[in-house]
Amino acid sequence: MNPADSSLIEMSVAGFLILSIFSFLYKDNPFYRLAEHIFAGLTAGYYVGLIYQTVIVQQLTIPIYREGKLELIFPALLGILMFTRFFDRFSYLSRISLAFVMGNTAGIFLIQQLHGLVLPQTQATIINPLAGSWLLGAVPGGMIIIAGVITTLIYFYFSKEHKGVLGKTARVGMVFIMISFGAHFGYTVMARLSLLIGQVKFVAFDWLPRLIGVN
Amino acid sequence: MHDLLSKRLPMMLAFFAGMVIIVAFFSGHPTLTNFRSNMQVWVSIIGGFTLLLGVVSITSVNYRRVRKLEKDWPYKLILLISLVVSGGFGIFQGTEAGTVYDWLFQNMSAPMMSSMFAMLAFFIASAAYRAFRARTVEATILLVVAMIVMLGRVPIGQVIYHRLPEITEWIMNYPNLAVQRGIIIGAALGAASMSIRIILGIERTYMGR
Amino acid sequence: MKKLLRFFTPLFLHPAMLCASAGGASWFRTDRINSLILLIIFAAAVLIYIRLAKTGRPLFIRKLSGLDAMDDAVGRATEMGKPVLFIPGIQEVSEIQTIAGLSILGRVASYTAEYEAGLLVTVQYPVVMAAAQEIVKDAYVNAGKRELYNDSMVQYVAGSQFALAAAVNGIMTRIRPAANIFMGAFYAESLLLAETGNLTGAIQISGTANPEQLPFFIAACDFTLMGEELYAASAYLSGEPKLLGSLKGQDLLKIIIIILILAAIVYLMIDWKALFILKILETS
Amino acid sequence: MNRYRIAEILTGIDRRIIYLSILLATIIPFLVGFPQPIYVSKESRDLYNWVENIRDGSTILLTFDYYPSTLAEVEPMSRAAIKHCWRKDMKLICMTTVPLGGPSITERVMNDMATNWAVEELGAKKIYGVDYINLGYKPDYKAVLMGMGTSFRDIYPTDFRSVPLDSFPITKNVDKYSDVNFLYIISDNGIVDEWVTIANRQFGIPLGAGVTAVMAPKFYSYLQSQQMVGLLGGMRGAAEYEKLIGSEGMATLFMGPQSLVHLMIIFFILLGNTAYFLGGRKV
Repeated sequence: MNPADSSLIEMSVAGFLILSIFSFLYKDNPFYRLAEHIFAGLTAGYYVGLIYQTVIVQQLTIPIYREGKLELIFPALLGILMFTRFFDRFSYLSRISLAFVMGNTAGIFLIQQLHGLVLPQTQATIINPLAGSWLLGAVPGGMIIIAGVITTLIYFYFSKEHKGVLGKTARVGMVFIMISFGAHFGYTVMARLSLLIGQVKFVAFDWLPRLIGVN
Repeated sequence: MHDLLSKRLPMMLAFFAGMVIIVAFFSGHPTLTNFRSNMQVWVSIIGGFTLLLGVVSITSVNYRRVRKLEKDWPYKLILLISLVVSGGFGIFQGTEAGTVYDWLFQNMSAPMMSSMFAMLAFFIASAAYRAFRARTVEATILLVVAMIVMLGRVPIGQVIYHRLPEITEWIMNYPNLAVQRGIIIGAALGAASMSIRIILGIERTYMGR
Repeated sequence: MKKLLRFFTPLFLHPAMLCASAGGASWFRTDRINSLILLIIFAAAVLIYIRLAKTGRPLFIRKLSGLDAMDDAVGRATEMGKPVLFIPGIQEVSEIQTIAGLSILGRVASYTAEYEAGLLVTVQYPVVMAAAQEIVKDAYVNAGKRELYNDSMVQYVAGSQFALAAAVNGIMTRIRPAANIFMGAFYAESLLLAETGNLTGAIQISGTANPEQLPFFIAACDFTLMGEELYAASAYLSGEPKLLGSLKGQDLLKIIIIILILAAIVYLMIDWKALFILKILETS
Repeated sequence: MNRYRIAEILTGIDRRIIYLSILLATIIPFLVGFPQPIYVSKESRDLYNWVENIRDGSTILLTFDYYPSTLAEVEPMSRAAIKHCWRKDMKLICMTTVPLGGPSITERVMNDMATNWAVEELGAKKIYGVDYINLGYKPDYKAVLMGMGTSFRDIYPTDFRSVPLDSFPITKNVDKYSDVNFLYIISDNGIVDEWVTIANRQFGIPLGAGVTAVMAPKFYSYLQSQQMVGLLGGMRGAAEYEKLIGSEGMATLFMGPQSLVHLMIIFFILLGNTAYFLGGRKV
């Protein structure tokens, strides 16, 4: 939202809905439920408008009429076939389109994972363990990376009981994993708080002052 | 016939589509990559219709509730009205900036969606107090690192101890990186094996069987 | 029709032309041969293990500590006379994590049937509800405790993510389950569920493959199955060949990768000019 | 009063008191101001330098891959990125892979920057179709990313306003990844993985990303493997970028409250654990 551009009415609509959502913090109440249902309705409506314009108009009507790409009628039919799942008797027909999409997705996915992740990530781990950052003393960064990757992989290795050397390695992996999850935790907290700050700023410093005429 | 349409044809299509991608990738010949590109247009169009499935089911569920005047029906009615208004303007007036559709989104949907997630900040605060306990060695390491990172990534951390940002950066770039990489490789293998099963028709859970 | 033919021609042409010009640069990208080799090795590993699992060959998978904890939790619930609460995530049944969660539910249900402890399952989608009822019923029938089962053990809590969390929190504070088990796809509500569960003093066991939620579960629950462990647990419990086989195939690849990394590093340390090793893995 | 009693009192604090203290912690720094020295991390600087070294007037693919739920975190990144690119007179091809809100957010941010910021800072409006374009959304992001490798026009026959791409100067000679110089991803979800593994790995286009803090830890792995040239993590990353381009905006302003609420959360974790240990490690 860019408050400078919005009228007071627009801001008030937004502000009222924001407060209605936040009222859930006190407890479940009619305002929250109202906002929740408006939201669900608008979301579904958003999809309707979006799909109509971007798919029906832009991907089907325009190419078919202007460029004569008649073959595009087939994906449209396959798309409509998806709706057979609402009719028990014919629902099996939706599998045809679904399988086509899933096959395509699986093909892309497979290449993505092996070519785009496994190979380059493995390659990037082959580094000189003695080079790299000596920051924080003692152990160079390269060694940390190699040890961390390998022990994590071992932790998620399920074909052997975690005993003996394997168990010790997995234990080290566990420590590494917890460090990383700690970082994740800190980052997630940071993210949620940022969003709150954004909303609070809008309500308390953009909308309310204008509503009561201070600004 | 039923067996052909419900089982064999879908499996053949999944195999065909998956193989097109794989073969085009390893070949790189323009004929194949163009064919692959055309196929993506098809998939994208089908994908559009799939998004509408959810809309159809939400409409029918709520319509039934309103018609039977079930508990809370006024809310469901409001839901349906919001849907029709937003969708109707989107179809007849368009979706670009300046339309009613856009107005509804910018001033109603967007602030509400932002608030849903902003609410989590309060929940995190309350959980921080009640649930995040150093009950095991693992949880202790996690919490200590989390606190270092939380301080290291805001300006005040730098004021408290000037090397905190560097320490945080080190944690992110070495131990964190290593673990994320291990997880990425493991998850990639899992996803790849799933993809192989789908292409070969071993995995058919997505078809609802 | 002509257009349609043009669309499909490459398919029919392709195998013949590939053979005709095998080795020609235009029909095969030699720079991607490393990916092809990886793909072949991996596909072979997965398929062979699935075949082995189908023939009934026992494939070993280590037992995960979270699973033992689940047995203890049910035992404790029996002693306390309080039920066990189970949530198979908040996703549809098409999500793999939900499927994994449901197969773990089968195990939990057979324990609660055996020990005659109470069981309560809350779900967000009708299809998941039907599946969960089926699974729980099966478990009770197999344990010879058909009379203890009823459909209301699985409750359908509709609505949005936060509405579900609010409803489940209500259930938790009212009936105070002895154990809460969260297995499946969880999102932002993980925090709310785990916090309330913690407050009611339940033993909490969780598992999800959504990495951003894992830290919250780890901090607030007694045991957590992290990422792949969730899938491993479901393969272990369901014993389905395709899951077991895939897991073993993935494990084999992990070992190959570890060995490759270590060997390459050692070789590079001996001879720093041997950078061709990195070239072999170069992707384009 | 024994320690169990203290623990009991501490655990009995109502959650609404906690909510209120968090609310105050977000408001107060806005009123009183807060120290904010910003330390610029290497990953942000790398991204900045990479963009800085691209030839002026190049074409950049800029994505708006985020939902309205994370606007506060990522919109400052989009704005900072646009400022940086337009100062170098770059052409921006904008798109989104997010159905719910993506195209509308793109419209709003781009139009606002083109008409308001560009006039103030650069002295002239940026023109739609010449300096920037909004391609909008198309379903099935995997298919979209893959298809765009061969032809943008196959996937996007028109822009978001249903006008054919050929009628715009900006897209006249641009039809695949290799026609653009850089891929600037601003995202709040896992789509970054797809950009990395499809656009970068299979089609060789260099890429940098601004992501929410929730996603950021994962992507450090792509930095070291050089699958990504730089990374902005969350509001903090946005603030760093604002500092680098010398234009302090929303993100920098928000660093004050961010500092104070972090302190609050840490305080609560410590207090909760004190109660836990005083109470004999029982809940």
